Amino acid sequence: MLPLFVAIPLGVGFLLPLIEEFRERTQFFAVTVLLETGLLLALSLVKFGEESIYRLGGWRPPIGINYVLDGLSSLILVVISGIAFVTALFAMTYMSKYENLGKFYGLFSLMLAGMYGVALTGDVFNMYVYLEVAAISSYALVGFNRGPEELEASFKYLIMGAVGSIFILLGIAMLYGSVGSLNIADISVRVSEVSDQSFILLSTALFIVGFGLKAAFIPFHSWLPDAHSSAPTPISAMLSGVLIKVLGVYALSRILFNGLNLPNLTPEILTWIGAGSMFIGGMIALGQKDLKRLLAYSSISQMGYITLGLGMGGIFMSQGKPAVATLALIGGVFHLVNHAAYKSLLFLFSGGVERIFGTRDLSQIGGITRVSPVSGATGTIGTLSISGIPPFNGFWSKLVIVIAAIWGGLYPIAGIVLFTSAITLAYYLKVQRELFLGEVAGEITDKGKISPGIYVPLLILAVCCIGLGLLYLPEIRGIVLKPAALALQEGSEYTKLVLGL
Amino acid sequence: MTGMSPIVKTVTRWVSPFILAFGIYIALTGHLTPGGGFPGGVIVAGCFILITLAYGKERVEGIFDLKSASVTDSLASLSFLCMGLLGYVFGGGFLNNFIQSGFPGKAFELLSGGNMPIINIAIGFKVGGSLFVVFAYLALFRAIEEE
Amino acid sequence: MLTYLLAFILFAVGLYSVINKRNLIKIIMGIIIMEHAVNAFLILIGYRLSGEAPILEEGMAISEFVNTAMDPLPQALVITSIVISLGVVALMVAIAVRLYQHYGTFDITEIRKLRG
Amino acid sequence: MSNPGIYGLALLVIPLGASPLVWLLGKFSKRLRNYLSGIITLGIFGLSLGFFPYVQSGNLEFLTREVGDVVISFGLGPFSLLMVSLISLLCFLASIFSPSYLKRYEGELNENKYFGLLLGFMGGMIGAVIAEELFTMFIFWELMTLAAYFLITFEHSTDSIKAGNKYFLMSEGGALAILAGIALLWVTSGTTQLTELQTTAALDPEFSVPILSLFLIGFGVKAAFFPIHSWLPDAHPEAPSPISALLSGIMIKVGLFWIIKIFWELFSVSASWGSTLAVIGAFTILIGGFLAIVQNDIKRLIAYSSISQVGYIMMGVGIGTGLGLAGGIIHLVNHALFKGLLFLGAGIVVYVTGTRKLDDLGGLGREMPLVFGSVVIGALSLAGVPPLNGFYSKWILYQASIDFERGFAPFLLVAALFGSTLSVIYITKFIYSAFLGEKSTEIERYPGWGMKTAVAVPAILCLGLGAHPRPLLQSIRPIIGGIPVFEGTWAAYMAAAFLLGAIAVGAAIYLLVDLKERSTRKPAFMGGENEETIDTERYFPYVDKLDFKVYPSEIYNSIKSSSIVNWLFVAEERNFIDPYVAVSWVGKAFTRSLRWAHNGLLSRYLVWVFSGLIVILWLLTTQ
Repeated sequence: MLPLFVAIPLGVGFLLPLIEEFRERTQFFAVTVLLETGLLLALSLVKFGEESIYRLGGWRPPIGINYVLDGLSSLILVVISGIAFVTALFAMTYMSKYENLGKFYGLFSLMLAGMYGVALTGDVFNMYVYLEVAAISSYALVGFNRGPEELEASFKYLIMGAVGSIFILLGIAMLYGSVGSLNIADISVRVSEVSDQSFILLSTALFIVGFGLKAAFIPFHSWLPDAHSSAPTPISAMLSGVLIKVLGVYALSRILFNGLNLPNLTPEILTWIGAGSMFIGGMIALGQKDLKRLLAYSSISQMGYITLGLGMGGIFMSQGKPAVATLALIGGVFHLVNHAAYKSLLFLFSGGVERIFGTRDLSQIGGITRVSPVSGATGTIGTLSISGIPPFNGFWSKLVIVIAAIWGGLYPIAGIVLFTSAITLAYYLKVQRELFLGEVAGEITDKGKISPGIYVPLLILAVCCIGLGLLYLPEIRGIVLKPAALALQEGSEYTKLVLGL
Repeated sequence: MTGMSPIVKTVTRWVSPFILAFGIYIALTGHLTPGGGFPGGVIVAGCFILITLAYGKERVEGIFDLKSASVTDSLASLSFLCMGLLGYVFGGGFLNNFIQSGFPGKAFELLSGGNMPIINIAIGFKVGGSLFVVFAYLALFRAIEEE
Repeated sequence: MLTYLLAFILFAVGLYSVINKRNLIKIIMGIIIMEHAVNAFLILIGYRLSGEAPILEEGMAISEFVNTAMDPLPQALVITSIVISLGVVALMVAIAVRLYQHYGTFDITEIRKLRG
Repeated sequence: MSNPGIYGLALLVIPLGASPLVWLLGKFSKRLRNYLSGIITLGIFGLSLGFFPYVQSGNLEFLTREVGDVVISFGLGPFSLLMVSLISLLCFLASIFSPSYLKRYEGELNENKYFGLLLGFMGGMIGAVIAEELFTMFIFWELMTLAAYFLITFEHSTDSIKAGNKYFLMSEGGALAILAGIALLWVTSGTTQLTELQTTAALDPEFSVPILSLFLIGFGVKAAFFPIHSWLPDAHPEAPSPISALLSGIMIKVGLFWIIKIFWELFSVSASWGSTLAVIGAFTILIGGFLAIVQNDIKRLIAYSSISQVGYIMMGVGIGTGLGLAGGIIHLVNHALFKGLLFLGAGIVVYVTGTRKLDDLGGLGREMPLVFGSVVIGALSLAGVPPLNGFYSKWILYQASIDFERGFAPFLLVAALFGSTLSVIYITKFIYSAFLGEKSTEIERYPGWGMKTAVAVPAILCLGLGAHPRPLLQSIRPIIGGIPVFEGTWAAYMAAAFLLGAIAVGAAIYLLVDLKERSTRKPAFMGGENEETIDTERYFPYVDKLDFKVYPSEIYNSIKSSSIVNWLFVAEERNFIDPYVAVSWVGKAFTRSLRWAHNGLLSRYLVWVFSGLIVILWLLTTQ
């Protein structure tokens, strides 16, 4: 079953441009992609919680490529499919005025295929290939509108992304040179037997920078605000919602936790990078006037939370505190899921705002709650979630991270997390002040365009934002989040699963 | 773009069939010797690019225009995917060699790779098509600028 | 070791070009050089002194092949990475041409609408 | 009621459940919505009164659920029950006050949302008070903060949004401090349940200072003592008046409630903590009082007065003896009553005239005698005039500070006494300029019965609890463990009788000796400053347009310009003592420099990437 996750979007991705060569059928493309993502969502939900391994081409793992489904990757699959489904639903109405939709949806599907591949594969080089598939599609999608700003953003994203990919490839080369294997599970077995650790450390650094570029950690973040604010809105939602997580944090933690067994100081570096991204991203977001740019900087900040949670988990693992480590990892994974939900919500919401007012400049618009109560309400839910106000979901994951930090004795980290939470609230209150409350400002271009096609996805995600808080409950947490955290924590289990030792 | 000097044209006319044949050969014997779909496809695309450069793009458009190139591109990738899925259906796994399940195949025989030659051909078409598409699009930019 | 150094120097040249050059095309070339440096490095990893190409020839025993041939895996990786870099470079050039149409320049320091 | 615990949960569930119901119901019938919210709040009040007999002997726990490591626990103690009844009483007053008050907005705003949020706010506050587990408390605490934010910004005006944002941000900063404190407490003590904390777990001495200071700051932001008070004078005036009454009347008390609960009920903290609190309280009394004097906005004046009164409560709590706690808690109850009353009164003034500026007001007393009488009772109670309830609690506080055996105890006493004087000064300003003197603004509309009831009820309670404080003393007995011993004598009934007698005699003289005929009505004349000495040109350039104007502000301007306290006013007006402004200034500067660094230059970004790589490499290899 597992290759279907890659095969279906790959097939759709090649089919749609082919059909477009003969006939432009906008609605057909949209419906196809919607069906595709719906099918994948159903598939990932069916597969959820299963632990299995798939040998591609029938070759045994250390030699052949294998796909692994464990707690973490099944969670990631659900996140990708869920966000993709909602985004496709949104794009059906939102993108209908654009041209070349066959290519758009084709690239969208290819990006999906790449992400699924990264999430599933158990082979470092294969991960690189899928990563590039997703990344190249996203480069093209960012510049899809072909305006000067879009192209500029796309070019900068492309150059920085290419540099990141080169680093990753170099890291893979060094890893292969010293370990002699590309299979993540096999690497974890062999890595401790290598006498000269210097190449492994070098490749670790390269991985952190390379995947960090994709994940937009500070100081590798500078492409993100340009790219995410210039892309078409559904793509922004996909990029911020899942792409940076899957290509960046997920891939990095997969290699570092399961493959390299966290070489020395790696978790500390991750933690401090996370803390820095969190704080600095938040501070820059405070000064933004463009709604989407603000959201993009806030993504950097929120990615910091996720990285911080995972890094802290690594620190506690190396200190021999498994219970706290599990909690910290749960916090990171939980925040990943939550951030996917509310950041896509907010990006889709910004698309709605752009539809209503014709601009995203916060200083020119206002009073959306009166113009469109539904988008106002969903947007408010999104902002409250991301600011970490209970009972919305963002609060719970931040709570877990804070408790883990304090429990493990990392008080400065806990302080930074809490302070950043206040900063987050500050810039979203700015959005509230400028956009939600207050008098209606700005020219309302076409209010009628806030059709069900726009606000139904917003409503779905808003419901998710409230409902995902339930993951905090221990029973549900034990089913959904804990396997994901343990997949990272118990590297030997992963090895056992893949190599069948 | 009316093409280049007669020398180039003549050489191209002599050489291009051989290049094409060589590309096809590389793609077909990919499972036996170094090479395979990708180099083969590159060589095939190189042949068409050579013709375009030498004669101008009007000459090539009769054989292999932008549209048919991108159609080839998509169809080839789809057929690659189909091979994978057929392996899934008949061979028990994605990309499994369902035609010839024994391992290893008989060395130095053309019809010994099971589905490998078919996949190589698909890749060859894919690479050839997409490389030509890339070239043609960039040439298109150039044409727009010159106007 | 000298060959590793060669790859490293190549990488540094690409790096210099990417960071220091203003022209979009030169930046793209820098990226290409860096990619090739990495590819060369990958090839060198599989290199074995006085080894043979990893092709099984008629009459060659499997054990002999294993003992003399170089590691073919990096070569397979390199060909894949070349394909990928081909795609990336094609996209880069296309976007650079488009950018030129919009801005009328290849100077990256003048293409700075997005900031802050 | 064999098992009253089940009914206890109703205190929380009914308002929270009714909140969306009322919101939706309002779409069909406004009248039904108003009645329903009135009935629900009144019902909760009645229910809470019914619980008093059950908590006299001890705490009443009615729900504890443990789901893995998540514990949810609710219970009622004597103190929390007192808070619940206060909350529900004030919410009841607000909900009968609001329907006519909202007419001010003439259907421009979503009234259904208002009522829904009101009940949600109430539910949040009740939840935050009756929670017996700190994380549970935190959730409801945040619900309260959130509902209050939407209520403060209800008018959607620029000022209200700004004030609301300031309030929300500061509260959230406080809430994060609380969260850190709770997490630290949980990690060090292993539990967050109040009952367990009370009985078994002692505070880890190593962490007691951080935990307690986090709690003090966190709850202190809500309680609004100096110097983290700055949201209050902005938020209170901008909120709709019934909401101001709720904010000042009880929301800040919820903060105080938790300070009292954590510092005295859970951990009997050392004397130095008490002294710190007492000194903070004393400073808050003085600063709040001084700042209240100079205000020109009715609601802002009352808001600063709230800060000052919070100082009294803090002082009493900080003294920490039985007497001090009793004084603090009784003052808490009293302040809820009279401050609710004053804000509702101010709301009526705003409703009637459409302005909040004291300069523009005057002579409303004759138009609305009932309201005037009620507000005067509230004002006198605030000023601590016997036999009203405010005097009673202040009296106990004076006693407590006399008994306090610390070097700085005289300072506390002086601060409390002086603060009382200040409160007379500022509240006279309010009464005088709004209700006395000549009428200077047109009356747009007259208050309805709901508004009148809402101010009359607390006025009666102020009078009643001042003259007959026994029920209140009874109810706080289990909190502090016995009725406090007075050293000085204050017999409430006797005093009330004497004072009322004196008033009667005075009235008789006034009527019999025919002073009424001989008395002349003079222009405003206050604080010993004559009409002639007033620099009218300076303060009231438009004075000649009105042939007669109230000049009550003159004395206050003199106070304002006196050099001793001048720096305080300047500092407050220029936001020098506002931590919010300081933090946001630093943040803005930092943000600006970061934005400047992102100048769109690709090579600069790439340099960051490579330097990042080098730093990471260095970190990884040097260990």
